[in-house]
Amino acid sequence: MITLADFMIVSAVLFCTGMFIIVSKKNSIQILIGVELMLNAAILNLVAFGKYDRINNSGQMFALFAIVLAAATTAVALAIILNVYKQYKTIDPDKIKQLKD
Amino acid sequence: MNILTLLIFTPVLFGLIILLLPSSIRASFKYIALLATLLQLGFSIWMYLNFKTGAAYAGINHEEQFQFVQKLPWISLDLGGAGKMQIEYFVGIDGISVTLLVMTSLVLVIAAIASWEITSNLKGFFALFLLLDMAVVGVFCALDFFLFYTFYELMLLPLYFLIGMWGGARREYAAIKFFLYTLFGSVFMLLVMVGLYLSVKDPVTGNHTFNMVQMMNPKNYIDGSVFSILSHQTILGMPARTVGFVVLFIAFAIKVPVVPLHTWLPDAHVEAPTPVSIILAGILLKIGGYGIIRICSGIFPDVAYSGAYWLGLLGVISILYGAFNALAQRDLKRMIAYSSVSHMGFVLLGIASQTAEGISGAVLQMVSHGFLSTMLFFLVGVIYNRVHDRDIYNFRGLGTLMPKYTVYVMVAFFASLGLPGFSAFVAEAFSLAGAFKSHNVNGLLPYWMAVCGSVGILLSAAYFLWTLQRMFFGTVSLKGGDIWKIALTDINWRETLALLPLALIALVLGVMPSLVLGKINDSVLALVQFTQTVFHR
Amino acid sequence: MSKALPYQDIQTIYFAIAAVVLPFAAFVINFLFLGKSKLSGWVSTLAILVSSVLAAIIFTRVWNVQQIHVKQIWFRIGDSYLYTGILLNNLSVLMLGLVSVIALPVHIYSTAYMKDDAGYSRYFQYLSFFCFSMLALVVMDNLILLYAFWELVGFSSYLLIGFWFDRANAVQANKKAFIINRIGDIGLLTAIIILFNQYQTFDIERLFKEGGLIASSTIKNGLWISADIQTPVIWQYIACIGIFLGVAAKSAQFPLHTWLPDAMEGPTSVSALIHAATMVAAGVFLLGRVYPLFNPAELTTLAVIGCFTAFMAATIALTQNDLKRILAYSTISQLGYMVMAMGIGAYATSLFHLVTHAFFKCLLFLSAGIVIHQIKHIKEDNNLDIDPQDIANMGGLRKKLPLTFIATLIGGLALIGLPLTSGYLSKEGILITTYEWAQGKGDMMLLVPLFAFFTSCLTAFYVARMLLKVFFGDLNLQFLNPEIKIHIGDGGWRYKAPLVFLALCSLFPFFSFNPFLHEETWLLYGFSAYNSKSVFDIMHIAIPVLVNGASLLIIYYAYMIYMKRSTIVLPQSGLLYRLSFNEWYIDRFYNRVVVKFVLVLSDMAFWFDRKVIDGFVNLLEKIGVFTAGIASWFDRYIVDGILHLSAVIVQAIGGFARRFQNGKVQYYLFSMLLAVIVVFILKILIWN
Amino acid sequence: MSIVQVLFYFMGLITLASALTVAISKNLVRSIFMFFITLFALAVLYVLALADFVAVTQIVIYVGGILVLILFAFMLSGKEALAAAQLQSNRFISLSNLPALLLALLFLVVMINVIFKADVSNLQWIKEANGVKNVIGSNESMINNIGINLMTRYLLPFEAISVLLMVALVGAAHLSRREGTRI
Amino acid sequence: MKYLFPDISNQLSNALGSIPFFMPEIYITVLFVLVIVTDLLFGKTSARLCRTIACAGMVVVIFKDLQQFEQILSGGHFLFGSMLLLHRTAIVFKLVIDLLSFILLLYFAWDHRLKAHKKGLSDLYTIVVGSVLGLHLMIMAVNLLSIYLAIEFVSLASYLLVAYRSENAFSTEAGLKYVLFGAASSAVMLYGISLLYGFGGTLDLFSGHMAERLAQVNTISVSFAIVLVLAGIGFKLSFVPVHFWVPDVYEGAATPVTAYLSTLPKIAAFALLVNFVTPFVFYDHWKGFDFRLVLSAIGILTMIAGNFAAVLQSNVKRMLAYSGIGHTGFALMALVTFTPQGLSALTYYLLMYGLANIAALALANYFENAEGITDVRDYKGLGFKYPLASVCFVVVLISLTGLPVSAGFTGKLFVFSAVYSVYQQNHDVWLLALLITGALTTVVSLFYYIKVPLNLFLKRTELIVSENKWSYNLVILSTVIAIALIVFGIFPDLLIKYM
Repeated sequence: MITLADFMIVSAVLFCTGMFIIVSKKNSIQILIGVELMLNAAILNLVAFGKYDRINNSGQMFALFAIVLAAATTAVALAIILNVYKQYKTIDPDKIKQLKD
Repeated sequence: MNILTLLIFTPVLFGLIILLLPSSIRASFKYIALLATLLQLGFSIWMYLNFKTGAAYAGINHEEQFQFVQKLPWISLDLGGAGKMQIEYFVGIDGISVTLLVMTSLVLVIAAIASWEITSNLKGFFALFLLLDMAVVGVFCALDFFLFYTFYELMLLPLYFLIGMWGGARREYAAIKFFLYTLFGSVFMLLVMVGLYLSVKDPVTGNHTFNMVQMMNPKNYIDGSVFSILSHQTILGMPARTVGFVVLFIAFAIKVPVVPLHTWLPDAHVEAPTPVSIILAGILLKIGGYGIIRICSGIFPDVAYSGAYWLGLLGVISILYGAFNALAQRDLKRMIAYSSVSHMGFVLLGIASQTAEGISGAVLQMVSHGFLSTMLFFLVGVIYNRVHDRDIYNFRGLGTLMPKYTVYVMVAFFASLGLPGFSAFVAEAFSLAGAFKSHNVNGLLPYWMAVCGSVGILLSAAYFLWTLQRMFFGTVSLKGGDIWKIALTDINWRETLALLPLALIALVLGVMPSLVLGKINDSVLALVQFTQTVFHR
Repeated sequence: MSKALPYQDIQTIYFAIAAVVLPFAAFVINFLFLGKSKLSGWVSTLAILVSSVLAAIIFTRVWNVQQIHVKQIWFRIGDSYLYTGILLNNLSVLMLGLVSVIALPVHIYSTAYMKDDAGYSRYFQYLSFFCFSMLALVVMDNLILLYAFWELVGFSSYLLIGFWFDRANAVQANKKAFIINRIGDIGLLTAIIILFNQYQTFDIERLFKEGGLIASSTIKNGLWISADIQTPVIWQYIACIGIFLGVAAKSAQFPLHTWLPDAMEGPTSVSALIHAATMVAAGVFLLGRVYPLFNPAELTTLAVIGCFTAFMAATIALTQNDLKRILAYSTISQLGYMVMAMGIGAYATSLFHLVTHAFFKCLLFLSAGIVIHQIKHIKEDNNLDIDPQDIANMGGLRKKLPLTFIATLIGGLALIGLPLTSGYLSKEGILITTYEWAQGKGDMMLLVPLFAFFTSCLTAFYVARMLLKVFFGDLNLQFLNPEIKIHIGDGGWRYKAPLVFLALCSLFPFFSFNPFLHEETWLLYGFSAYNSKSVFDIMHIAIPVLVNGASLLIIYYAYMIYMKRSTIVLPQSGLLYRLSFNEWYIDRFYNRVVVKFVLVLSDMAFWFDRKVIDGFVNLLEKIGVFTAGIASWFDRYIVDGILHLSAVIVQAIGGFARRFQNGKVQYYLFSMLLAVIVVFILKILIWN
Repeated sequence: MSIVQVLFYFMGLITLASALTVAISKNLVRSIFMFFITLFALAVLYVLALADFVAVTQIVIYVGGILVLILFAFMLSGKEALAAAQLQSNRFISLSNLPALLLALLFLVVMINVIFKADVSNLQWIKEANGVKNVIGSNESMINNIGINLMTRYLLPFEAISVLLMVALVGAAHLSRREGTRI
Repeated sequence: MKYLFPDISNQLSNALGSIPFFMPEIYITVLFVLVIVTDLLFGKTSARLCRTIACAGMVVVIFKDLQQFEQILSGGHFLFGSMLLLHRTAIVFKLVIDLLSFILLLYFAWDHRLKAHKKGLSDLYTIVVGSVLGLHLMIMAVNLLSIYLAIEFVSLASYLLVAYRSENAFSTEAGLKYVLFGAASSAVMLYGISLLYGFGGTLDLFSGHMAERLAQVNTISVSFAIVLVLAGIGFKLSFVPVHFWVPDVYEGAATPVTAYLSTLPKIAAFALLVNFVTPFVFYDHWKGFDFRLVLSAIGILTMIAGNFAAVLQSNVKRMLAYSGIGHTGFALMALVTFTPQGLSALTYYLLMYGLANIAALALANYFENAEGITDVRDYKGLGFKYPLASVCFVVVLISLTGLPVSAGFTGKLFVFSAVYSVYQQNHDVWLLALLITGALTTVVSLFYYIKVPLNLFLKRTELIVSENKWSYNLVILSTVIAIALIVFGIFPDLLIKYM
């Protein structure tokens, strides 16, 4: 039997990996991938708990919606990244810093 | 139409007219403004003449004893569990306000006359001037704390712009300093005001109320509320009522100004144009004193009683400190500004004594200083307009060049330094007498405070006489040479028109202080009695 | 009027009011209508003439007859009422008469003396205003109004000293006079407030009459007890000190006497009226008014100070070369006598000396005025660069100004106190009483009569010196520049008549028909209540003889020095000489120490204001900006703050902070996440 | 240890390993492909959590949609981006990454703590769910269930997300199209 | 599957029954479709038409909102199986949102720079109208799913709006930062939600199980989940410490978009936060995560950080961005009262903040249009050149500062009195700290607000020779708002009694 804690630990590690990626990588697309990892960690949690919610099916439904939303967000984000690339010829967020204090 | 309402809102009406008139007839704006202030003066004199005196009209903590009252519901909100919020348009006057109102109206007329010197952007100036006019008059009439606060804050902005746009070289600095200082005081006043409002219930309607008169009655406080007298609540470990008093006092002390909260004043005065200096010194400082009398000691008499020593101490420090500073100045306007600090110290000392003599003296001092500082600043304005210089060292022997002007200067100076025959003498003498008496009557102030206060009178002689000697006497010698000599013409009829009434009033009040005292006596006695009996022992 | 009075008394009161108000009316008329007119002098003179007639009538009605006191409510403050009223008793009618009678000749004299001055009208405005204040001062029935006019007297004196306001010295002098007077005023005001606090009234009669409030209050166990108030006794002392300060300032007692010599910058006629005869006497008058307040110890102090002042001023007068300054110091000296007399309880004698002194000192000043005026003529006629008041330039004027000479001589002799003059009567009275008073009070106290006696000798010397230098010998000016033209004379009747009048008043018959016994002076009987009863003994003969003998010797001695110039030469460089010539350095001390101190103090206050208080505000502002900086720093470098805690990764932070510069989104993310987790951890830690 | 458990641990390991490779990899293309593996492994984990439909959706949308989109974007952003990606520092534990690593570790520690503190296996609602048999059986398909729920209980989100996708479509199209041209 | 059947009809009738209560949102959806169709049909020239339709539609929506008041006389309604909660406050919030979005829809085209955007504005209107639906959902959401969905909805629209001017580097940069930050925080939030779901076993906040079950779980664990969720909500609210994106994004976005960002999502997020905390705060046995403490602390920090940081700014938009952060902190003060009075003060305050902020940005926009300046130091002496606009600016800033007589002041007063009355009952020192900080930061806020009138009027004009590119519309808009602010300042009960 797979315990819930197992799922959660996997998801926690995944979440932290994603977090590491978003703060350390120097490429907007990689950051996006990091975000996706974090989202997937959350989805894994939802799915794991969803097992005990047969009637409402909340966990799995939420997971579905989350996946769709992630897709939409990614699409928009990529469109923006491409625009940034057009303007700055780079997608390194560190180099895109005209707006600052 | 209620006369007070008329008094308050007449200027705004004229202000709107000025705003709507085309700028092409800007030359007439000053006449419109003057007309507005004259009209106001007429109203206030009518009120003064029709003001009834006697113990039945003492005011202070009896709502029915106020006169010319108008009370309209303004903001009334049902707040569910927290009861109803009751804010009223509630104006009315008692003895203390009526004299200050007449003084204010007259000073405003003088300020309007002094506005002749303004040449740029007349529409804006007079619109702001009249807005300020409304606010200051409103402050003296309001009996609803919310209304009071609204008028109180409403003064800030016009003044900011009046100083900032028409002021001298360092006007921005002065304007901001003034603004921040006073805002600092008033923002915290807002907190106390809200606290009071939530602590007090109108006995008739059972709602929370901003009515200041109700706030003076200990029975109206809800049990267990923050400012309730019986429940001894604390805020951050300090007694709540003390905190409330201190906060309010700081707000008003900034206006008065009391050392060490005074540093905005010299800057603001020096940089402000003459009419604004006049309003600042003549009226605004009195709002501080009025607030301390009506609100600080009216609503927190117990704290005013226990803290009287510190109030008196601050008063004495202000007197001496202001005088010493005035002695060190070489800018005429700055010197007068510091002299205001010194003179207003007497007000604080008188109030702190909590004796009839002291408080009457304080009110009289406010009225008297209102006229005298107006006169002084007007006089500085005269010379500044002619040569755009105010440095005492740059003039000598003006007495020969401008004899009539010198006469007025001497009248103003000697009146200010407390020469008998002028109003300041009676006021200062009785502030001191009150301060001295307080030890025996209520044991609040030690004797030495009165003695130290009288040293302030001595010092005021020193700086005024020094200035007279340095600037007006001796052989003519001016920094600007012959150009100045030509520019420094004696005062014209318009200036005389402004100065003569002031000089006469200073004299008349000195000979017949009953003109003021007759109106305030009942209120002052009621206040003294109220503060001594209602809240303690 | 408060209560029904007999018709005649009401009339008297109206007369008194008229006597006081007339000069004021003259002032107003002059001020408003007679700005440039020469008529103004006569308006003022007329006013004072009527005043003096009225004063004389009042005097006859009140003197030793009755006391009239009326009062009316002035205003109410709180629940206490303030009254204004008139109190006519022996003291006030005496002063009323004295002031108006002295003022009249001065007015007449002034119309001539000031006729060429541009400020003629202004002068008479001031003069009338002064007369008004002074007359009002003496008749007022309560302390607060007394104080008011007390200060107005000072104010008019200020105006008159600075009459020539374009002269720097005059302006300096009037400022000094006013400020020193202000010191006294403050003392007086404090004293009045203390009395008000103690007795709840300002009414002089209620306070000081026999069996009045003062008399019925006691000092016990360090408490000053009156009907309903008890205060520590120190406040009684302070009240006395306050009153003494007032007296000292007005009557030029040590240490507040320095303004009087400087006040001579005003016109000489002004000096005659104000700074010799009337205003300076106001202090003594005040002492007379509040006399019951003082207890014996305080009176003794008063006597000592008076004696010291008299002595000091006399020594200074010895070496002065300015004619008016000599007279000024002599005035101080005589005022010292009066105060001393008050102190020793010779109330009546003191007032008697006040009156006699008023006449002869006024006479002396008016004469001096003529002398100076004439010297000035010489100066202007010949374009000389000299000080017209310097007695070194004078001499031999006896023949040119005969009337003036005689007047001065009478005045001088009265000042010395030689028999047949009024001065003899009053001065001997003081000296005798002083001696009697000192007996039985220990040896120390004998110093007082001794010094008084010595002062008298000094007086003889400097008066003789002055007279000799001015009127005897030859005109020094002519001696130095032989070719100068001299056309001088006593002047018209407006000069002469006042001199004659005053000279007559300075002789004995005006006061007593017995030229040698002061006890028989009518004036003394007016104040019998206060006067110490003295037994007529040998000393009453011995002291006058001794004093006058000494005086005559000294006059001879002076004659030898200044006329013969042969026998004795006085040292001109000794310590004593310098002390005297520099007026005991008191003024310099004030300038160097007191004034400097105040100025430094005020500069310090201003410095404090700018640097500390404003600095504090600026500091707050800086703190504000700094806090703002922190906030934005917190925004930017939040990591630093927290990561610095762990020393292990200090190195990393440098590179890290460099990487995560402004405007980097990852930096923001990092900050956010870190903040979230740190806040969480902190919360957990606090929680448990 | 059942076969399911072994599979779970194995797939969990693969998921985490591939995710870490994504994090470590200096090569962008490689990291994208490792991400691909992660997603697949996750899908298996979903299946193990008895969420078959979610797993399918994961593969269809993530792998088929998002990943392809990312690849396209990556291609479109050209060689410079590729070159820049290559230039990243070679070491995983470089000083510059240290704070990020510490942050992640900090989070991990806290989260592990949270998970164990919560004692998820003994949560009350899970016990209740076990009690009323509100647990998905290992042989049940949830597809029907999801379908019904989507049209009843989750009708609102379902409809709302359509508007959302429309907005995203309009916006993304607007951003990506060239100036002056229409779709 | 079978066990679901009995419930289906129930569920369906619930959904159908909810529709009457869902009319405004349906109208918005219809409006959205209309705008999108117009956009497609008329192509590039459609912007004007789209705008007209959108504005007209918003009026209808507002009308529909008003109608809802009658529907909830008997109390709140759960819609769509507890996905949404329609209650009085929600309607008020929706009205505020719709009113402000109406103003914004008018405003977008008045920015010269946005108008010059080559790809046209019609897509913008589509996105905005769509986002209003998201905002409505956000206001009413009481289910973790609907909360997440609504937040994502609004975020997505916001990303698009920020990055809308794709040819502008600033705009895209801001978009990038916003989207990365937003995606990350939504991931964090989702993780928090997943934990909440895991610990509580339900997505429905108001079901009664949620708080009860969470109360039994270890508080540290629950707190962690709540903190993560709050971080996500805070991203929309822009409170400390999730405010980092605000200044950059506000500065980079087109000014009307800044106006949008600084008001609508923020106001809606407040409604969301209220809904989120309500079940926990009012659950009697709730222990552990102290919402009042945490939100108070956040409020204090936010006020301080926002206001103090704003002092250093000279770019008007950046300054307003920081000040917006400060205002969030202040509004949080009203929220932590958790009383109806506090709630009405909150709505009033937010409406006044929204109006004033839109007007302030519109005026900043006006000067940007007219003189091409964004730095407050360049405003020198313009007060005499553009008197009406400058006076309006002053009035608006007075209101933002909270001085009488302005609506900002009454708003502040209501907030203070709400907090005070709670303080009076429980003597919570945090509330006192909030009050003091609120007062103190008001003074601080003057430091930067005053810069505008200072430069406009007090600094002497350096003769700027440039033609006047008048944009009357903006002045009219801000004048109307300024007058409204003054009127509501004098007669606040015209409005507050409905709040």
